[in-house]
Amino acid sequence: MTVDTAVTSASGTAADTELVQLLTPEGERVPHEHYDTLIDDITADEIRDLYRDLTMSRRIDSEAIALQRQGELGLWASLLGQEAAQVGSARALRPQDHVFPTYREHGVAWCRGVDPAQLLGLFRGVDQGSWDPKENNFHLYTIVIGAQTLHATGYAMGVQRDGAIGTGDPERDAAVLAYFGDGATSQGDVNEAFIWAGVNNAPVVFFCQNNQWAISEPLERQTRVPLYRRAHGFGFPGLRVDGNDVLACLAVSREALQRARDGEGPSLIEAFTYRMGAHTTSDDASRYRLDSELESWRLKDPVERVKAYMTREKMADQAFFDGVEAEAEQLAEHLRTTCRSMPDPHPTTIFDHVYVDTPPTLRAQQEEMARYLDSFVDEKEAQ
Amino acid sequence: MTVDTAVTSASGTAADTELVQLLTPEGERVPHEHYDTLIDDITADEIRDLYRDLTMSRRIDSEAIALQRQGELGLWASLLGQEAAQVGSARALRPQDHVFPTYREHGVAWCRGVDPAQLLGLFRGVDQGSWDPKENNFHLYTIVIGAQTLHATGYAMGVQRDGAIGTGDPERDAAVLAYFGDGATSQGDVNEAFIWAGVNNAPVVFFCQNNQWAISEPLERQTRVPLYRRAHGFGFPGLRVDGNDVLACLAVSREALQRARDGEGPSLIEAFTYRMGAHTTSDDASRYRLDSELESWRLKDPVERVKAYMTREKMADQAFFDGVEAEAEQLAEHLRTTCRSMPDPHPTTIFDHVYVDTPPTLRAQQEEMARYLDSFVDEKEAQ
Amino acid sequence: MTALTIAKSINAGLRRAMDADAKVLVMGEDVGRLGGVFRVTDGLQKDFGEDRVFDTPLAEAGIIGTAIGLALRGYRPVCEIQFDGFVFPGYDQIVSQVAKMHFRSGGRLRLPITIRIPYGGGIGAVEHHSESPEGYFAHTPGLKVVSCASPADAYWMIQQAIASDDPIIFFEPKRRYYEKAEFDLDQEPDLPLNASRVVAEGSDATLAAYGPMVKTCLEAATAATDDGRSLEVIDLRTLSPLDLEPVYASVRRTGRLVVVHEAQRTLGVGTEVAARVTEECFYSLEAPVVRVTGYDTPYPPARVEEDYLPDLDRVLDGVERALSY
Amino acid sequence: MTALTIAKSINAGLRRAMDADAKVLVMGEDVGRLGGVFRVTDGLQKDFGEDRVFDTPLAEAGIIGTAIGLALRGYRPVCEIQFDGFVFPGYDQIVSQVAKMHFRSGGRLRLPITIRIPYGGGIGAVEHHSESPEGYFAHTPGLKVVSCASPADAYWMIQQAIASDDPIIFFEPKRRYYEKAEFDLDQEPDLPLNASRVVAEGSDATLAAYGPMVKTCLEAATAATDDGRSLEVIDLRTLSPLDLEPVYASVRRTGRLVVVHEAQRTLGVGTEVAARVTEECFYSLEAPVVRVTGYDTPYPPARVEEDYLPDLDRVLDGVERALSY
Ligand SMILES: Cc1ncc(C[n+]2csc(CCOP(=O)(O)OP(=O)(O)O)c2C)c(N)n1
Ligand SMILES: Cc1ncc(C[n+]2csc(CCOP(=O)(O)OP(=O)(O)O)c2C)c(N)n1
Ligand SMILES: [Mg+2]
Ligand SMILES: [Mg+2]
Repeated sequence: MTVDTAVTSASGTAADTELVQLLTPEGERVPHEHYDTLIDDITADEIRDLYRDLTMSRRIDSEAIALQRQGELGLWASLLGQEAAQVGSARALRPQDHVFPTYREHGVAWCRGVDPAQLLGLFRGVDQGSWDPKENNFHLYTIVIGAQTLHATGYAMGVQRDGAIGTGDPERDAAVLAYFGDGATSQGDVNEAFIWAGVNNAPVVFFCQNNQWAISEPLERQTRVPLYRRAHGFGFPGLRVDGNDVLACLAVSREALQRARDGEGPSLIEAFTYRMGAHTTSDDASRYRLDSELESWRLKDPVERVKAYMTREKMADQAFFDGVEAEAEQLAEHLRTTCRSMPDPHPTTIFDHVYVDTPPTLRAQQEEMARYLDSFVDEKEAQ
Repeated sequence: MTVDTAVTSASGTAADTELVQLLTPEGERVPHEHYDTLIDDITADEIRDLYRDLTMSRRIDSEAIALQRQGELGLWASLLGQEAAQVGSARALRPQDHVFPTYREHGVAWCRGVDPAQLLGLFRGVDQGSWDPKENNFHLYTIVIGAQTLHATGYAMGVQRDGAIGTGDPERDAAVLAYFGDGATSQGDVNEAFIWAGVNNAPVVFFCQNNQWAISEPLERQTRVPLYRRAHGFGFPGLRVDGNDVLACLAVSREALQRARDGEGPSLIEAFTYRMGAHTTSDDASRYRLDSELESWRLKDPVERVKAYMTREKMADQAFFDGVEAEAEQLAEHLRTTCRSMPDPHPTTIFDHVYVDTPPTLRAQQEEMARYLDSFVDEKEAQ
Repeated sequence: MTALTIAKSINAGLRRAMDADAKVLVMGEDVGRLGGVFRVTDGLQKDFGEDRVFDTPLAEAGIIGTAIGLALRGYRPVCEIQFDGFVFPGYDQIVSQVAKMHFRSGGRLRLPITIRIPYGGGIGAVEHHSESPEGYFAHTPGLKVVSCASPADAYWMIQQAIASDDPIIFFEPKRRYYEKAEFDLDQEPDLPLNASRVVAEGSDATLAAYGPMVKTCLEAATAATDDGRSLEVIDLRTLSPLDLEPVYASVRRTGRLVVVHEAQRTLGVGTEVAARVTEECFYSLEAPVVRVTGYDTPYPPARVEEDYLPDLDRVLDGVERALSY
Repeated sequence: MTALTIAKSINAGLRRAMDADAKVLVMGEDVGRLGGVFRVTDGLQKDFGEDRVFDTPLAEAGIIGTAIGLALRGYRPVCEIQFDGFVFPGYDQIVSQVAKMHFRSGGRLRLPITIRIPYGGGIGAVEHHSESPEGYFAHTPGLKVVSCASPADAYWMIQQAIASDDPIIFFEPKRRYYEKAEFDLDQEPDLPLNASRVVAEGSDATLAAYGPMVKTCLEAATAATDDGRSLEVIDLRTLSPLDLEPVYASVRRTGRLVVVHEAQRTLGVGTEVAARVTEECFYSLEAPVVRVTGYDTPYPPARVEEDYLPDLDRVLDGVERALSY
């Protein structure tokens, strides 16, 4: 067969894979003919804000891990290493855009204005997502891998039907941003989302955080060619960006989201990044990956590189960094106190929202449970 | 976004879509630097055999339609127009290769040596596939769209594990051929099959008969870019062939199957063809498509073009054509008599093959049914 | 009064729902120009446009998954699954997303989605085209599952389903699509969506059925009068939640219940009916609840389906077993 | 005698099956180097190689679908579904292909596939990680569904499942994975795969359970002796086909049955048990069969799961209800 012989490496090689990068791991700003234009309005203030977002995201994460260790949370899925991918893409959003996250987008939640303490309930086991998705246009976490990409696409089809694309009104035109991981690209649902988006030219941006691992499975178990290429076969553009470079993530996301808002259809962004921690607090990554890999990615740290950049460019002094640190500490304190004071739900509340219109048979079960629980109180009182 | 802007037509244009063709609709042999080498061993005898296969396939089809009209079959899915795609690909197979068809591959079944009368049972409603898939390495028909592509891929992974690829032994090395339609490409299963095949470099050839329609839905409802391109994003080659050109289908299938047998992995062939009939005998295509479209495809008839070629090249005379016609008539007669004499299964046989090891509870239901049926006999006898 | 078939009644109901609420969408395979393989959506695309009535790519997970997104955006999608046996590729989206989104969100999100499924056998079809998968949905908390049995119910229930803020799995008795009856299109329905109904009164035994088997049971009841048997027939209409009060009341009088469905017996909806009726009417029951159902095999080839499916005789046989226990 | 946990017993059983038959494969997400998230496949890839124990791409339809192909080629795949709630993307391949291939082929094709599913709650997990979907499979003709409750059964049943020429859905009680017991690895099992077993004898009432609830019922039986109650406990082991002869025999003596499972009540496996026992033991039953189960809600957040799940007290409460009916 003569056509496009397969590249047999999922990471690709320098020759065939353009990685959009605007900030080197050392914090040097690399010029880019095209993408520079997408961020040339960014002020030093905004760079500082990005740094703050990155730091706060990381602090949310480390505090949650600590809370898990202390037994306050049952589980936590760490975003460590993926801060730039999340903050860069999320800061490209407008308020009217809608986000469909996985279970790891704590940094995106932060940028959307969700109180990070609200993220904890799900991991503590007191709820399954306590924030109002409509308040910040940030949907609930989705745990079934890939399912949310179809929801995002359908939502985008709704945006289309509402006439909220291509009007040129910056406060009206809306895009949808769907997050998912490298592992998720293997799910039928995700590929069907690509198909629906392509066929309908839906205003959705697929943002794949390729953190190189799906629990213990390296990228090679999901694909033998770079993931961003998947898009072309479905009829829309795809590209790979340095997922540890917040500026590059911001630039490519701005472009893709604007494309969507303008009615030009979907795109796929593969943010090439790394899961620095274990899959979740239940996982033991030492069973399947080498420390050396982690070490090499430590040198590409997404927060450090912005700090280096800012220092190099004299955008911030120690007082600024200390200020952010102090703010992060405050946030951590907020998380600790809020988390510890989260009450367990009353058992009979599990019947309240199975349906909007609760059937009598289910009410009867609720009463059955209530009577049963009361019988212990009675017993106790009797003693 | 700068990368690969989408082509927004599912059919593609001449410029961007190479269609492999070796025989024009008028029956002229067009030379092709590469693909000629794949069929240069074909003798006039073999061309005559291909013509015979095409004619027999068409005759099976027309007879089955007639049997359906007479009430002997409940349904029939016509292959009319797709004979070349089926015969060309199937004749590229070796005996040890394995085929996973949809419900329309009657021409492939013919080429594999399945008695065409055996295809009728399913459509008559007396069985769900009565041939032995192991006998001719031709799996049962699969009705759930796309499901068989995963079976094919798994089977190919088994071939790999058996060491039956890449040995160079032409009687040992085996490939798997999976058929599916244009509509099927939207199913998650088919895309997962692409992923598994890519990741495992499995010896499977995906043969998509793009007949332009999925029941009433034109290709544009499944994709906005040519389907063969899908393969590249999954890391293997894909190409489009003139699906009404038996020689071209043979050539590209030979190459792809040999690639698989050699251990070089999967490929996707998009056979660009046309469903000349309704979706099935239950369908009324006049509700959704124009006669003019059908007319334009009639000029590309896959059987006529081989006949024209043979006549032009003096490979066959009228006696030959009459002979094939007579043989086809005999086959039709065989179909008619076999079909009409196919007995209904005895009702209690439905319990026999639910399990290899039938549980007593199910045997009890079988006895319950038998007793119940007997009660009518008793009643009758009592009268 | 208008005489309509069940298929046409659903069409009319869809039409009325779309007229009443611009957020109602119809989506699925071949629902557009073709009007669906059973023509239930006939003419809707022409009248309401391609934005509101649209052919989707061929994938059921995609249909349900994008309907969820549309619902989250404020639409009320009506999804057609072409045949019963093809709902399973969309099953994950139904049981893990559609059924749970309201619960997951603590009541904040609603998914007013109607999933229409033509179901059941008796039409001489090939594999996967004659199944009765309602049990798989009735076992799933968060879904409401209904089935209509008459043109009037078809007309009203589809509108009630679309108006419901809970997701509804709407099972349509495909072999009864072309049965016709007169009813008044404007007379408001006498029952809410999730309620069962006595469709024939009787005193010797109770028959409970839904969808395609309601007619079979009514015929059985008529036939039984020849033998001097008076059978009460209840159309369950709602399979989840079940509304068994009318069944309890009936069984307390008759002492005998035969529950009838096409689906396989084990863990079919009739099993739940049997268990609950036994719990509620233990001392009234003169015999165990009899289940007259499909057998525990895959749906068989068409030429034996008449023996697989309950028919008038098998229903009466069940009644005899209940009466002679 | 060796003391092993349930998890280690399954591991040992897999190992023995792989030793005995080179066609046995282990496949799924993270089953290779990681040894599965519960370490049930720990060390197998190291010992049997990457061709026989392999990590698949992340998609359950793909896992089941390719396992079908491998089985058609002569292999005996053992698929791991990582958690109960993630089986649904593979559901279509299971119910429409795995369950029906043998039937479809008129007995010519066999699919000796074992699908392992760690299931059930009580481990404080997030959504989709604590469900009990066995009812969805027990309702499906063509599948055999089993669940083990002890290390010895875990060890033998997994081997019997792999040796079976019928597809087996193998439910593993994940919250009991680390419970240990002594047994003799070489003593042949006393029961075939699809058989239930009396695990404690008693005379006042019968408890029927499976998987994680067997232990709960045994504890309840022990606790009940304090009140002078003698409870018989039956481990069903096989959920489809059900083997209820031991239950019938027991109920004929005790007159009372409490069936216990974690899954939601409506159309849970206990419903079928209740219906059949009522059919078979109508005149022996002193009270309707009591179902002590999860409620008809989605599985709730972890901090309330103890109230959702049947525990010793709820089982005893069920027994009281049966006895005082
Ligand atoms: C359908 C489904 N199957 C399996 C799982 C279990 N699981 C949770 S996370 C995960 C890996 C996901 O990998 P990836 O998509 O790369 O996202 P990441 O966790 O790396 O962010 C798996 C297999 C699941 N949640 N859903
Ligand atoms: C999962 C599933 N959904 C729906 C159907 C109903 N159906 C049968 S054939 C068909 C169209 C298939 O189109 P395509 O894949 O192009 O194959 P063709 O019939 O054109 O050969 C549909 C929707 C099905 N068989 N399976
Ligand atoms: Mg990942
Ligand atoms: Mg087609």
